[in-house]
Amino acid sequence: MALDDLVVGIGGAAGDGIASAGDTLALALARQGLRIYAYNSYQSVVRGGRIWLRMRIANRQPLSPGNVLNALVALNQEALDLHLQEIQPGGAALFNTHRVRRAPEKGPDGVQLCPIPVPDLAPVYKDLPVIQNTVLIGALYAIMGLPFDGVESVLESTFARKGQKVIDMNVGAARAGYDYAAEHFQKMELALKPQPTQKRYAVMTGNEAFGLGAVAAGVRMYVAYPMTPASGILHWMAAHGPAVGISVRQPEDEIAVMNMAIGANHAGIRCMCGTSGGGFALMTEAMGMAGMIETPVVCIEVQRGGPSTGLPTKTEQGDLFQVFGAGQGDYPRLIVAPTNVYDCFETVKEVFNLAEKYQLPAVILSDLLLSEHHETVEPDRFDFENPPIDRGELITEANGGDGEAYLRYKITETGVSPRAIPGVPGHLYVAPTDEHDEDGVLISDIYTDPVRRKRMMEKRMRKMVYLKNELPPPRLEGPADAEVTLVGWGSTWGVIREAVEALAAEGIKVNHLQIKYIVPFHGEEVAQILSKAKKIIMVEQNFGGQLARHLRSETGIKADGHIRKYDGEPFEPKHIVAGVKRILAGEEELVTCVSDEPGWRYDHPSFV
Amino acid sequence: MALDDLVVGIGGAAGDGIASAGDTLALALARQGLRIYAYNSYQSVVRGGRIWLRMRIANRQPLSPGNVLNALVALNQEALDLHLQEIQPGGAALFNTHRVRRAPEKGPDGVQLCPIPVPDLAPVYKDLPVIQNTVLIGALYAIMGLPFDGVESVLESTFARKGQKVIDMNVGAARAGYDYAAEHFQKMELALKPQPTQKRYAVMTGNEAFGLGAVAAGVRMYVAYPMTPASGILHWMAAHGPAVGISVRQPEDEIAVMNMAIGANHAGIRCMCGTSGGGFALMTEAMGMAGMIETPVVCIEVQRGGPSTGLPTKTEQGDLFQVFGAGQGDYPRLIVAPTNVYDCFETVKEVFNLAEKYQLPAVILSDLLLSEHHETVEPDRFDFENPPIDRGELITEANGGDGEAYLRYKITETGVSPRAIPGVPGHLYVAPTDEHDEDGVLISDIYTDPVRRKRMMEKRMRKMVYLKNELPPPRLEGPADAEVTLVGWGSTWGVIREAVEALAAEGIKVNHLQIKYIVPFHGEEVAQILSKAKKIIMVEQNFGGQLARHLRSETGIKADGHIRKYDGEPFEPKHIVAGVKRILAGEEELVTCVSDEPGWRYDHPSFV
Amino acid sequence: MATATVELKPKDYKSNIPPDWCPGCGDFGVLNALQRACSELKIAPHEIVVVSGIGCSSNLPGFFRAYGVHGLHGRPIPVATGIKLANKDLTVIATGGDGDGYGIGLSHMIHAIRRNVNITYIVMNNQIYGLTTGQVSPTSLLNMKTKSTPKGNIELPINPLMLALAAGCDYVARGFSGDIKHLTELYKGALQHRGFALVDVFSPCVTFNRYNTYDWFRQRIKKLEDKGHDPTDFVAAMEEAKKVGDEEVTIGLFYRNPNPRPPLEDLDEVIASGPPLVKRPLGITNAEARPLLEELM
Amino acid sequence: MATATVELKPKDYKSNIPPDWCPGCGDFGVLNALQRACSELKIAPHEIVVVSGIGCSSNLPGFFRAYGVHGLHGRPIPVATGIKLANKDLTVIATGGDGDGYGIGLSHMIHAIRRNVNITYIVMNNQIYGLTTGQVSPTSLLNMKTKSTPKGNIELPINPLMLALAAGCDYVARGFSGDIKHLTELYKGALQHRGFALVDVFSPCVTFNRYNTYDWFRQRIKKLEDKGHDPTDFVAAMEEAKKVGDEEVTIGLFYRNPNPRPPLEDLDEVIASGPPLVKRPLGITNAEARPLLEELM
Ligand SMILES: Cc1ncc(C[n+]2csc(CCOP(=O)(O)OP(=O)(O)O)c2C)c(N)n1
Ligand SMILES: Cc1ncc(C[n+]2csc(CCOP(=O)(O)OP(=O)(O)O)c2C)c(N)n1
Ligand code: SF4
Ligand code: SF4
Ligand SMILES: [Mg+2]
Ligand SMILES: [Mg+2]
Repeated sequence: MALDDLVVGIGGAAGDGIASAGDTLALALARQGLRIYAYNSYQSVVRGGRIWLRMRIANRQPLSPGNVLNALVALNQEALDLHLQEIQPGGAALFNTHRVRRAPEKGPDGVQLCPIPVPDLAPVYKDLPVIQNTVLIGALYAIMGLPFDGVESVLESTFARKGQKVIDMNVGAARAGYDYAAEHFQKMELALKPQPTQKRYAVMTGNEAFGLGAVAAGVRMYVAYPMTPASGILHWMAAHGPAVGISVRQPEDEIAVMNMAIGANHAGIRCMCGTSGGGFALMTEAMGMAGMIETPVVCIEVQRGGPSTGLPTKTEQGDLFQVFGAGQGDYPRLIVAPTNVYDCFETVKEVFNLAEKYQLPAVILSDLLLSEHHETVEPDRFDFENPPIDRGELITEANGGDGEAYLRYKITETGVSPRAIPGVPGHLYVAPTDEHDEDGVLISDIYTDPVRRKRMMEKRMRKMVYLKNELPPPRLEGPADAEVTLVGWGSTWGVIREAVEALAAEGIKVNHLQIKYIVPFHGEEVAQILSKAKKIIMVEQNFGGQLARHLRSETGIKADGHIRKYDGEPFEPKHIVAGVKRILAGEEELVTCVSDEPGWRYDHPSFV
Repeated sequence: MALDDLVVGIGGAAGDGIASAGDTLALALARQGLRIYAYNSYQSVVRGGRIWLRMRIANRQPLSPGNVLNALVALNQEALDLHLQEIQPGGAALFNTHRVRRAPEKGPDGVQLCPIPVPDLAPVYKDLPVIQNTVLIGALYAIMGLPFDGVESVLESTFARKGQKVIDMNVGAARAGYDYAAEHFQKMELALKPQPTQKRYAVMTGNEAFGLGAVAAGVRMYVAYPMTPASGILHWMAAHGPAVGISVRQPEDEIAVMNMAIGANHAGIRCMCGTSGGGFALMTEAMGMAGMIETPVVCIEVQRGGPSTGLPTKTEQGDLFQVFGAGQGDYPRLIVAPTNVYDCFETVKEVFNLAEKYQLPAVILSDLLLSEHHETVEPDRFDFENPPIDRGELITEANGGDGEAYLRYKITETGVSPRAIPGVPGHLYVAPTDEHDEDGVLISDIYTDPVRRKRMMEKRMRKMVYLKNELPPPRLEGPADAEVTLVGWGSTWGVIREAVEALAAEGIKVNHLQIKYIVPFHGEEVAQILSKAKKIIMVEQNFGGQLARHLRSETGIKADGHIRKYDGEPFEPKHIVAGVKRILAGEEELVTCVSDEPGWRYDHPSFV
Repeated sequence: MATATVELKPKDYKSNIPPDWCPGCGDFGVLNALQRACSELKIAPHEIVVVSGIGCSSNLPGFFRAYGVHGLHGRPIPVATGIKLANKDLTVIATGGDGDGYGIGLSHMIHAIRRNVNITYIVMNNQIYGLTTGQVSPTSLLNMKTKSTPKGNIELPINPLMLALAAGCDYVARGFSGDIKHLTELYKGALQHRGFALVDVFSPCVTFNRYNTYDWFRQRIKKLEDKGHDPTDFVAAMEEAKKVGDEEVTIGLFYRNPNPRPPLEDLDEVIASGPPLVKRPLGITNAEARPLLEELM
Repeated sequence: MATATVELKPKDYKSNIPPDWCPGCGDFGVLNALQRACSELKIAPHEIVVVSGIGCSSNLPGFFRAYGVHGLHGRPIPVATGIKLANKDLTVIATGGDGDGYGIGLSHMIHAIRRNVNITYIVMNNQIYGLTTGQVSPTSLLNMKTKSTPKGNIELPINPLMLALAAGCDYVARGFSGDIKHLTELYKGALQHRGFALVDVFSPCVTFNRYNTYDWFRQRIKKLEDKGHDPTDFVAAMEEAKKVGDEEVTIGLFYRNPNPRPPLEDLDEVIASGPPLVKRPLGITNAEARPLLEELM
């Protein structure tokens, strides 16, 4: 049967240029109207070690890294040794005979071995070893049976700035690989259909979508301290921000980041910041400040494997409670976990409008999977004009006034008080982190007043009620009469959805509730939906079941089963499928998954 | 009816020396075998403003600040004006005629006005105005009908180091006040019975008890950055630590505090640190580090009014989730909220043993009320020898070994791995915040391994299971067949207990469950206890109902009612009594209390 | 820095809230001099933002009639930086105590100096933690007894002026809150300086620092102006800054770079390229944004 | 510092884990020289603790055979301080990168210096954030292009040596990882110095810093030793430290105080009064503790 959905794996070491090989491939496919989803498993090391990039290619948009391996591009001996056995029948293994000296005689049944003499095909190789990637991508393209022009056009644009010679060299290398493979190897049986070229996709990561979202939201400054996997936003911003009027600053630490972002928002611009868990730990005090002085601020927290420094280059959803509990005391806040790349873009726009309208700090909870995976998206779905920017009750100019004193923290029905920005005549006030009265005067020092304190606390927290009413409640996807309801949050939306389909194909009816809004939480609506569920199974990329706990605290609902993964590698649909079946079979209540294929494992010498 | 339980209020401004007047009074009473509970409502200002110290005096130990005011010592006009009307019939108002010029003709019905001509009684007053406190305390003593020797003995010991002249001056002033009052005013009708002097009590704060607990626990270093209301521990330690071999260091910030404490514990001593919510926010990253490298560390987090800088000198229980969510990712931790002054002492000993045994970070959650209120305690109940210090599986000397390599993070049944301290031959290892293997080698860089990662995560988290089994589950206090079960946590134990008694006196049968162990939580035991409750009412000193949320997340149990206070002043039994009645009457599900007596309120000029 | 045409008196910078400092606290002088400096420079209150941390000193914004942020302990500088970069037309003053600025917040000062953020930083240096009732501070002298060092401080006090000079600060001054006229001039220089300006002010804590009293200072203070110090001489500035301790306390303008570095707002390409960020129109059309998408296609 | 009697070779300080740095990374030289210095000083591996932060450089403890803590980004110094105060018999070395030490962790260094914590602090200064793949660092030179400053750095680089001198550091040196012999001597001096010792090491990042390469350094490096610099002359040290930039790169011992201040462990009354804290018996009897209760009675 011809495959219409295949996974290509590119394996090698850090420094082998896998990421750019992946980019070339992805873009070539996207330009031919194919859809991809790529996930790069890399390590916290700059050279050496192992990189394992998997790209799923299909006509329909894949939503996860997939379950299997169909084709392997091994950039070194080790990659071949490790992954060869994983290749499915009908697949192929490509490698450079100069890097892979100990190739087996034959591969697993039905798997074609494709040794490629890179030094012969691209003589420049001896000076420029990364050219092997170009040759192998060319060869892969031939084996996939796709027309060469996809690769050619990408190489042309990628090297445009380096001049025709470089373009020619690269296109020549790819072409040599393509021709060699076409001549020496069989094409895989694929049902991939390139689309007419007017239907082009963009290849985008979650981090890039966050950057684009910030542009759309009118962000004027991005502030961040580097931290994997949030650094991609910083890099994108540094490269693209200035051209669209966004200043990018990298302060001395995350404490400065958050305080600076608050200062900038306080002065009336939209300023965004971003970090990962360890950096966010340093921002929590200032989150509380933003809550208290009612200054909007937006931070993207891209989760990675914890605890502590943990697994810097691996994915996890382990920071829900860090963000939930950020800072001492109760204050209003917004926590949102976008569910896919489009949603990253939309969420930034949405969250800035809400943060400004309700004058509170907001955290967007992403994770390495969502932020760093690449996928094809339809560019027309990125609307920079809608929803329009809504700055809420912001006073940016003297309004003549009615002579009444300006009360920055005026008690109102909604809890929102019109916010003047510094520089506006007639609206002087101090924004204090101490408890204060409507006019901003401290009620923590000599003017202590429990009655006013209580009122101010209630004023601030009232904003949460109105904020919640504005957020769309989650919707159940899939059949109402399902046997099982899977509940996830944030980035796992795609893989759960694919698992639901796979289970349906096996005759198990499953539906799916993905939570995007963590705080405020639609407790009633969720309880309502889940009250009809026959069996609730939580799917989380963490050890403790953080959403399960949050859900229970909000609704009292205790899930019937849990599927969890905390080994750093993302869920594949098969993990969830197997987990659901085991739970349905009554074998376990808690299924923990692990990516234990040999390709993931790495032994080490002992320390002592 | 002669009162056997009365509340004396001392009101004045910051700088009037109220705290030391209170100390004198408390100690005098304690030496005569009376019991006191004193709470000082002060403001975040060094001079001026208002201080309002309430001392409850009884033969039986009072457990809360009480509900009413029986006698007032007004150190200035304002204190008299504000609090006079609160005094109960049978009470008295004492003041210095030189500070209070506009005294009313008469007080409320049944309240004796006691103007005292301090300048005449203590001529030194014009140079040393704080002597008024001594005179007034003397006078109060007379009005309470207690023998003068209590005051005398305290003044003698307080001023012992300043020489006989100063003693004589103070004793003379107090005596003059005593004699003047005895001559001019009526004694209050009290049933306070001084005890024989062999039965002496100590007057202690929670912070002092923490300090003593640290001494008992074998702490060798205390590290802290000043922050109200945790500074009392630092001050006590600085004054007393060195004499008992405790080094006291004040680093540059709380980040340094926690990292330094971890370093010191890592090197094998017991080192404690302390802070309040804002400082703890800066420690969360290092908490996760301690969890990851499995180094024990103990921090006392003394909560105050939040959010942000909030109400620096007011009490609140608002940091449960900050501590719960401290740091990214899942890691084992211990969170304990002691319930009274004795428990502060016991908790430090207990928590150090557990933190060392399970090699994890521990937080003791106190609050301003518990840490700063004074009460009489029985000194003999402070046992420095028991339970004995248990350092767990600690390797402090080369053990000859069996030649096997030392695995610092050896996977064991309990998750606990014997811990060698630096300096011991034959046990070299690196403690890394990155994920690591049993030998401490990173598995986040080139040696990535999801299977090992999973095992290491499980090893660490397994400690929580064994830890929990060691902790005593909470016990229900009071009648099993009660109409209402009150659930509180930490410092509110005393006031809830008094409310239970007051309700019983009104014929409402109530029992009481106080939670001390927040993490790990005795979910099953608590659910078991609460499953028999007719009506569950949570009592919390915060806005959001943090324990209610935690309880629900652990057990699914949703309380029937909530009594909350977040105005900065502590609960009085009457607030809880009224709250229970309103909830029972079906008037409200959530009762929020406020201390709105005129004495608490303070108006301020507008800012602009 | 925009200037107002109407006459502005020091009292126009006075809020209705009477300062809650202890009678005699040095911070009154700091406030007073700042009100004078702003009035003399005619900066309208609404064009000033005073950003503080937490401490007795950090209560200042509440008493100064202008915009203000009373932020977190140790963090006024990053907040002030954010404000200044968002609206470079504002006069931004960061302020706080010695614990706030040289203890928990030290790193922010040094980094702001090397970035040359165009703000004036005023430190009310009372060599003690005042608001928390008297613990040792990074500027407490050796052997000073405090609540946290009852037997005397054993840590070498920090030398903020030397550090600022070493970090590349183009305007470094020290004043004394007991000499308001002199202090006013230092502030004026700082406010007019385009770039980071540090004014360290000895501002006695009359309640908790019983050692460094007004008298103590008055007996020791020497003015650089009276010494013939050349404030454009970096090496001389370092030498003068190095002298601290019990003998002599030097105040005045230690250093003003005759060729000052441009401030950050002139170097950041986006901020330098037009009006203050806050005054730029928001929003982008799909057509304008299209190249960002094209690049990914 | 205890010394071992058995002979210790540099390889005895080598763990079984091969460094995961890029081939050619400067950090190899840093590690190598440290192994030599410890072997020449005969400090037994189990009496050494190497504490690092996070960064490429901070992976060093894993490759050095001794006790180690691989802590949080920017925080090696407080951890090292805690260890040293708990067990003053240990040789404690704090280490990490320029971002770690002069960026996020700067304040800890300055405060540790004024406290004179008796540790050696080695900074692998590659003028870039290596592990996070090449963003600007506080020591990146002006105009340097990095991932976060694609049009060039606009922030004045920090001068760690001047800051250390201004903070009162008694041992200030700078080495180059390309000159292991010279570096070894600087380390030996630092390890033998009782008090805080800073050794800043130019340690090229061959992957992300394409500007400050080995060649770049080799063309510019001057040794203080060859210049006749007197390391006991503070003013000369400041002058030499001030010279940085594109012309000349000075390495060597900038300053060693001929009358060094006593380290913190000698000043803290509890720590100074006996054996290391960790070796003191735990526990107190009720009788011994009684006075603490009496005081409250
Ligand atoms: C993170 C944090 N830690 C500690 C505190 C407590 N705190 C408030 S003010 C202060 C120090 C005040 O000293 P200083 O900055 O010198 O100001 P001063 O009161 O002397 O003017 C401290 C430690 C806090 N508010 N936040
Ligand atoms: C709190 C925190 N913020 C950010 C990071 C991410 N991070 C890891 S290493 C590093 C910088 C590395 O630069 P440097 O210290 O100079 O070391 P190098 O890699 O260059 O040796 C950063 C920002 C982190 N681990 N923790
Ligand atoms: S405590 Fe000291 S610094 Fe604070 S207001 Fe009083 S005198 Fe001023
Ligand atoms: S990235 Fe740079 S600093 Fe890191 S290991 Fe490679 S060369 Fe060394
Ligand atoms: Mg101070
Ligand atoms: Mg670096």
